[in-house]
Amino acid sequence: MAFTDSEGKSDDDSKVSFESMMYDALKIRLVEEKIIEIYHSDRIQSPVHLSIGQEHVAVGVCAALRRDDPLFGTYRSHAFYLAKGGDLKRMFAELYGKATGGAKGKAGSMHLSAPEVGFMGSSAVVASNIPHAVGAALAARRRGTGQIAVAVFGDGATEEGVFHESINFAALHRLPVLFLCENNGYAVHSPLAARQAYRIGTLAAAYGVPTHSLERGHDMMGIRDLTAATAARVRAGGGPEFLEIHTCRFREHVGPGTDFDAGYRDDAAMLAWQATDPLTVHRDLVDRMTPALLAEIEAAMAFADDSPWPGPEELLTDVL
Amino acid sequence: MAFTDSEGKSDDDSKVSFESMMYDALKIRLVEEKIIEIYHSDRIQSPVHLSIGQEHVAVGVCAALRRDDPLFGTYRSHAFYLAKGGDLKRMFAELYGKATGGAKGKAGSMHLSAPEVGFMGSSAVVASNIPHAVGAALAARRRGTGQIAVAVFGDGATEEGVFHESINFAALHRLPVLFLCENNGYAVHSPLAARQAYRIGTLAAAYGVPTHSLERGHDMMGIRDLTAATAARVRAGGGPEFLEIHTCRFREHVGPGTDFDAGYRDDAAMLAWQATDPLTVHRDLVDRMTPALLAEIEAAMAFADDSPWPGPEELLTDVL
Amino acid sequence: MSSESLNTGAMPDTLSYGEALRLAMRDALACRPDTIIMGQGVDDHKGTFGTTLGLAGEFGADRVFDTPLAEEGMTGIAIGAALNGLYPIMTHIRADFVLLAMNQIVNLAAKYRYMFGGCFEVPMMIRMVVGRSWGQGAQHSQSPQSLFAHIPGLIVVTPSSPRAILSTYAHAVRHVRNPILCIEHRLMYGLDFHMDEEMPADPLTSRRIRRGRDLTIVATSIMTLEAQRAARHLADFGIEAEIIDLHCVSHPDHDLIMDSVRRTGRLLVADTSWLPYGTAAEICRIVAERDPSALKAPVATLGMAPASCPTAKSLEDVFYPSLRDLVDRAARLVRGGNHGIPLPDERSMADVYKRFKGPF
Amino acid sequence: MSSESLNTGAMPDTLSYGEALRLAMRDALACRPDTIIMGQGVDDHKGTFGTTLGLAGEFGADRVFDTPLAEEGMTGIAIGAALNGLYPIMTHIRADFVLLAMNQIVNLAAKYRYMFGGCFEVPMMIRMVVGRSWGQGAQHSQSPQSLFAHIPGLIVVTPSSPRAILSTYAHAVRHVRNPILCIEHRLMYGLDFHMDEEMPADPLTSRRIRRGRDLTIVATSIMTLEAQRAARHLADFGIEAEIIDLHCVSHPDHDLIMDSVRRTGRLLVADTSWLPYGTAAEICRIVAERDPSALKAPVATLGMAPASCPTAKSLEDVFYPSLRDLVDRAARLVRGGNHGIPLPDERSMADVYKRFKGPF
Ligand SMILES: Cc1ncc(C[n+]2csc(CCOP(=O)(O)OP(=O)(O)O)c2C)c(N)n1
Ligand SMILES: Cc1ncc(C[n+]2csc(CCOP(=O)(O)OP(=O)(O)O)c2C)c(N)n1
Ligand SMILES: [Mg+2]
Ligand SMILES: [Mg+2]
Repeated sequence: MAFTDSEGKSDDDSKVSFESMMYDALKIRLVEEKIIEIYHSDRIQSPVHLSIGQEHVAVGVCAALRRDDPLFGTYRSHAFYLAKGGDLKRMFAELYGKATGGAKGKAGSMHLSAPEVGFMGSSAVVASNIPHAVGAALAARRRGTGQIAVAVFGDGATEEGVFHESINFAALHRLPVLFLCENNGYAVHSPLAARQAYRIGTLAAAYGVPTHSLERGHDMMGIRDLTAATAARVRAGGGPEFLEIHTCRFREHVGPGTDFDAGYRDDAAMLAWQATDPLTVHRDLVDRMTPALLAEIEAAMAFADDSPWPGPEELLTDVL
Repeated sequence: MAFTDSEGKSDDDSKVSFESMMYDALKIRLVEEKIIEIYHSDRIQSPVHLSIGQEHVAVGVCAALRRDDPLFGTYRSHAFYLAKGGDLKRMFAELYGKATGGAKGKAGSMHLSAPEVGFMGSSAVVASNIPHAVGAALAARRRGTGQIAVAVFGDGATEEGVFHESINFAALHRLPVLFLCENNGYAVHSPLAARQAYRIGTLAAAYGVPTHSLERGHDMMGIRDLTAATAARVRAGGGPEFLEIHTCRFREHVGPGTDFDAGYRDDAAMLAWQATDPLTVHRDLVDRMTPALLAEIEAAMAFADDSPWPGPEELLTDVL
Repeated sequence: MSSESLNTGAMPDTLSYGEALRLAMRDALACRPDTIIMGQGVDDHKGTFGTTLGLAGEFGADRVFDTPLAEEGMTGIAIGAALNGLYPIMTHIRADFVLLAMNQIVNLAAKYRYMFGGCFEVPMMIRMVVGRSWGQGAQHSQSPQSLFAHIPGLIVVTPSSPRAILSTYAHAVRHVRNPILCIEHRLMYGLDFHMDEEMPADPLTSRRIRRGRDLTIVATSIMTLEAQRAARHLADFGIEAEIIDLHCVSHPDHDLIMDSVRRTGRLLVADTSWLPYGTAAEICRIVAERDPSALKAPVATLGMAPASCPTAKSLEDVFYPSLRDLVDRAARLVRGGNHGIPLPDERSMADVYKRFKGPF
Repeated sequence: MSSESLNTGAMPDTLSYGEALRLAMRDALACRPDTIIMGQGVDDHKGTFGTTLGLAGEFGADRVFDTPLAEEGMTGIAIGAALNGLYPIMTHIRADFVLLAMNQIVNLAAKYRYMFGGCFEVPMMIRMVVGRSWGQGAQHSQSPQSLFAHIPGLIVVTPSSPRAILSTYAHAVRHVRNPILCIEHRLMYGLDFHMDEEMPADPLTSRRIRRGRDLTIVATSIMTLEAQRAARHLADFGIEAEIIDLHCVSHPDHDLIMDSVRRTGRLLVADTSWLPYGTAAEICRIVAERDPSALKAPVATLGMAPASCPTAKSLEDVFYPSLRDLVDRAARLVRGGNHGIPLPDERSMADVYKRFKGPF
């Protein structure tokens, strides 16, 4: 096995192991590849924002969180849903718009949630979930739950004013929030340079928030360890911290395809990322783990297939 | 005459003179003192946010601007309206709600405007005018007018997300904008420490915008010179710059009174400011200039008094 | 008044609108330890027009706290706090500023429960004050009930009395698991009210506050008081107006309105905002969808003139409907153009509810 | 179609909604040098669903440019640009995101002209796309016309055809000095239309697009197409529907609506948003204030169900009114419950206008 990243280093037993993280990352990858495979069948009738290439961030971060730490995601949340421990059957059912989905089919791919594992919902309005994490942290402190709250967002989200408002309040009140920016360099098709006059880390630091920037977003062990150390300080009352993790989206912004032919980016960067992607590198581990995972995925899909659609009587429930 | 500030230094003839700035500052002070004097008479039936103590910022800045440089103000804009060259008669008429006011009485104290001198309106929604200056700068560049646009706002306004969105865009496109923050240390009754985890200058600098912080907001010559140098670079295409000028509001947030008895701040800081206030220090100059100014003010008030109210036929004009 | 026993001590015979709000806030903090009050200046010496005065001292600075100027962010923070077990109450000294938080309110707070199939609830309260008179002008005077009431998932109330405040807020804090938006009216803050009013058991509905046979007036917020003044005047000339306080504008009592209109045959709607796409429109929809034949005459509607609010008093006085207008429109509705009923003199409501005079 | 000569070359016989938008954008840039188009992705290879494709290349990257994700800020920047001589066109790929800019639109853009007594004008256009079908869900499907149309100073249109787009946008860019909000519908983008429609000289009004004696259907946006489909079906069974495309929802033609209702005596309103405080309410107000006695039956209204938009197709199909619902309601209105008219089969509009299929 070729160790390309910090996974080579000796590992503390109390931590989630590299192998276990590989399992989680592979699961996400295979789930999304299955989504690509079946998308043409129209079983999933909703936009899908795939995390392929970015799974490691979710897995590394969640490996260092408590199950009850509330985490708020975006429309691109398959990875975080699963990494946080969300149920696969309910996820497929939700993607299929079935009554057995986590939200009875009302949510779909863009709005996954699994409150039982602290996955507090996903908003498809960019940056709108960031203040929710801050508020959850406020509640955590007031109620003495010992939770830290996590806001997950992309590089583009930092352009929205609400990011600024949220981080200021969190810093001012030293709230237990972990700001987690997945910087994949693009918002839809726009590169950072077309949108930001600032460096994300510098901006966060201007609020007095310790910021950590990690270039190698495929390094799950590194992400896990950085998150664990950071989370410990945040949990201990040290105030919010900011993690920027560079990563790469292998697929188009939304939908099952690739779009390197579109001209807004070429595939060179992506190929470089792929070369260090543990899911490419550790073929043996991947091969070993794949069959069981595929079986689990097939079972989840079968569950979703067999599940009923929500009936019209569901239309007006959950409003008030 | 005791020169307390940089007004002692030799003055370039092409610049607005200290005496002329004293005249403008005194005019604003006397106008606002007159407003206090008559407020009980209910001739002004609207909230007034006085600039007393802060006039020097407006005067110093406007002394270094072109008449056609668009400037966007706030509800606290008596000083900037006059410093930019707005007409006093029309101002009093506007405060009185008369048809001869700059906005036919529809605007009142919170929404002064004088487009003929580049005073582009005042918004009473905190921070909402900041993007307007950025947009005006975009237009100036595209139309080749040579203008620079000025956003005037308080320390509190930097907390609003739109400030962040505006400065990012201005910096990204290197637009000719001067961001001017009048830091009086309070938003209504809240001190900076209750609101901001950041230092304003540091935050602005995070966008790559050159920032200048001036502690002595009573130093009109210093403000004028700093603004002139800054404006020249901005006008030459160097991109936006940010001025933070510390100052002190002597009166309550809104209304004609003082409120040092309220407990949210004591008057020590204010007294220190007053001791260096050119309008206190240069008594002789003030005494010399006062009579003519008072006459001008009386005339403006008489004009306003004699002017008609806008009639009901004005109610539905200017909508579409 | 609902059966809740408020943590407010013995109730006096009269109470001002502002004092009622303070009692309601105090009760909210006292009745559950997870209530927090957040807003600009809630802990300062003015205390949100007195309504949060002393509460930070009594309940702790971690439960009643000032916020930065960041309406969208703070609303999102309140949502997050609600999702993790708190009951946040947010305050805005003007409803106009709530437009900065429209995204969080409409796209998030209103939808969180439904969008996730009932996995989450967002119990929270957003209080906002409608400004009027003393030159509030275009940006300090709006009354946005229709913008919110259009959105499923939100509850919107426009309380018109201390009784309505006490019962509604107490009920909301204890039982409502959705965001409730309370649109309070600045001109009423200083007014004293008798406390003998009846409130329905569930205060999230409309209620009849006067019986009459000749016409139905449906009113919101302070227009309820105006309607009562108009009704007293009209009664002197033999016209009996029935008045319905719409109160819960997002969930008005359709039956109550329809029954009344069926009896009187005449309908006047008096709202605090603009007419198009507003409350007047919604009430007309209710009647037109149910039984427009109940109407013996076209519906009369009164609201702000179709312009932004001007600052000059001479314009503001015609921008808002006056008591005169209300009486005239009601009398015309019942007796036609030559109704012969003398119109009361006051030009402006602000002059009547005189306790409010600047600066803010 | 207005008499403007668009900078668009010869007009083909048929045109898609999306192509018309692109022609309108091209015309706006060509007809005045101060027009700019700003929005997320306007210069990318998708070009705002094709409607801005190639324009940055043709007119320059300084006139057609991408923006950061900052709806409130960019709207304010557009306002500032308009105040200093430009004509900005902003785009939003979903109307839901415009809620982030509500403050700038309602408190500033709508008010700048009036608030300053006519000193300033804010000529600008805000385009926004209403999403529907393919699991858009709660946050990508809203149709906020009533929120904007409630506010004086704003002009709001919901174009339902290429003709309407071309004439309205050309007119706005050339003659309108207020902000205009254009609410476009995603499901129509790929549809081809014949170009033989008549447009009034001033396109900022409503227009009758079908004559009929039995009922009046007032519709907005894509519901206009549905109304036409329903009318064709009803005609086979002897019911003739008159259809009014409301189009300029902020300034509908009251006379046109009233005249029609007086003739038909029956009114059905079909809107793309929720009914309470929406377009349906506003049309009911117009009729109820003018002459409710013209109605021979209660008004029928069709819009989104009172919930957030669910993602599951089985729920979305019942969330929106179907052609079936429309036909049934219209037939009931004219002939009563036992109308005996067979209902068409399609369950969902999205299935009919099939050209739209994900991912977005
Ligand atoms: C407020 C808002 N504006 C615009 C959009 C459209 N949109 C959806 S995803 C996206 C890009 C976000 O980029 P980033 O935050 O970097 O996240 P990524 O998609 O790269 O994970 C945009 C602009 C939106 N959903 N919400
Ligand atoms: C968006 C918004 N929120 C709140 C208010 C109420 N308000 C008016 S002035 C003010 C304080 C602003 O402070 P700052 O920006 O420092 O300006 P200053 O008054 O000190 O000149 C506040 C909170 C408002 N007008 N607009
Ligand atoms: Mg990104
Ligand atoms: Mg201040």
